[in-house]
Amino acid sequence: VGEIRRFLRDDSPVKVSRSIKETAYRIQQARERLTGKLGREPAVGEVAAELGIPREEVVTALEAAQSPASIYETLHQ
Amino acid sequence: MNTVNQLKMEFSSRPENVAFARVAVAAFAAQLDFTLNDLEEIKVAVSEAVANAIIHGYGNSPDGIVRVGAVITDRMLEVRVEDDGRGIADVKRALQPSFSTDPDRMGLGFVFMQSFMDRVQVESAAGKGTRVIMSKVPECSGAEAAAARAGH
Amino acid sequence: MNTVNQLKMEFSSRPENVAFARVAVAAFAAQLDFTLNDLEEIKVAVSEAVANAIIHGYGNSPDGIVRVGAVITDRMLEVRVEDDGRGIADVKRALQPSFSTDPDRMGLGFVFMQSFMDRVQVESAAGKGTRVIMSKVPECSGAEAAAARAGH
Ligand SMILES: Nc1ncnc2c1ncn2[C@@H]1O[C@H](COP(=O)(O)OP(=O)(O)O)[C@@H](O)[C@H]1O
Ligand SMILES: Nc1ncnc2c1ncn2[C@@H]1O[C@H](COP(=O)(O)OP(=O)(O)O)[C@@H](O)[C@H]1O
Ligand SMILES: [Mg+2]
Ligand SMILES: [Mg+2]
Repeated sequence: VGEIRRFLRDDSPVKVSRSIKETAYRIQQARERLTGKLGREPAVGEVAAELGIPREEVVTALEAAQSPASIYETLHQ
Repeated sequence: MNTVNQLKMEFSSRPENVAFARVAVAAFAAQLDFTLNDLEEIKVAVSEAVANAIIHGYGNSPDGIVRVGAVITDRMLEVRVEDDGRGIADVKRALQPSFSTDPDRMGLGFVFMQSFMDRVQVESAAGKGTRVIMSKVPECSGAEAAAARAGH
Repeated sequence: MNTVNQLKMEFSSRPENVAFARVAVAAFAAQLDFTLNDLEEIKVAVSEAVANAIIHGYGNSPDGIVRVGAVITDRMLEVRVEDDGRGIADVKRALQPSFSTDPDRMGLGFVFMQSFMDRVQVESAAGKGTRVIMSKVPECSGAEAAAARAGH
């Protein structure tokens, strides 16, 4: 188990790859892009699909972006 | 299709759980086609209701339990926030804009809930706890909007 | 300081709730000084346990109820994931890396839980449902790490 843990830590796709703020920024950009394209506010599922992340992660990233000083900054990447 | 997805949560009446409840309900609500703006509004409404349960219901004591339920049907989100705290003797008065029993507070919590959710119902009585039931339907969006434009 | 913050959740055994449960537990766990990496690991462990409850416990039927509890004490997060589904006849065998009762699955769920959490306990019997209890202590971080560096 120790070895697997090391393996997963070093090589996991789950590994922290992007900063939370960057994700939040990409969400805002996708939101503007889609609003232009669709002529209306996109639904959360459309934003998630555009970025290839789960809907729930869109929510936690936005929470982080809104209150940068909050604990939620540590929530999403 | 009239599927139902259900969530029930119970947590301590600690101020740090206001932020938790807000994100949890919004994450659950994200299964419906809400816009990001809708989700922000849901978060504010949930924050206000949960904060009320903690501050007014339990008088800021951390030993109470706040219950939050959420149900998703085909087209709608319903959220319930309940406490077993001191309750509200005069609900009609409590709902008035800028009414507060605490001179340091603004008395706008219920106003926010009512403006951000489609429907808000408050069940309470002195000593009997409080239940706030709120619902919201996603704005016309996605497939539906496309269908509307196509004239269906 | 031995404060306790408690969360209990119950939700339908629907696949879309795996992602919900993952972010909800992480949002709650974020009250402790976990690193980003720790929170990612907790999310994976919770996903695996909840997915097991839905897929194996309830055989993908959406009518079951999954219960997730989380407790934060001063220094530790404990998470429980429970179902009332079909249970596990031989727990020891189920815990073996790459054992799965489904030939299409990898049999690594319990391995992930064990790798990412400090402690994992599985209580189950055929027909009796399953309870997975996992705990994790934040790695030396924040104030503590600073104190350690300063030689306190
Ligand atoms: N859960 C509750 N338990 C007891 N009293 C409540 C509860 N929620 C609201 N109230 C009462 O209703 C009043 C108005 O609430 P609100 O509009 O949120 O304003 P505020 O929280 O700023 O006082 C509160 O001041 C309080 O007296
Ligand atoms: N909640 C559960 N209810 C019933 N059986 C379970 C449950 N969780 C795990 N199992 C059994 O344990 C086995 C191993 O689980 P896991 O390591 O997650 O691998 P996988 O999910 O890929 O099969 C499963 O194949 C299943 O037979
Ligand atoms: Mg208020
Ligand atoms: Mg599994």
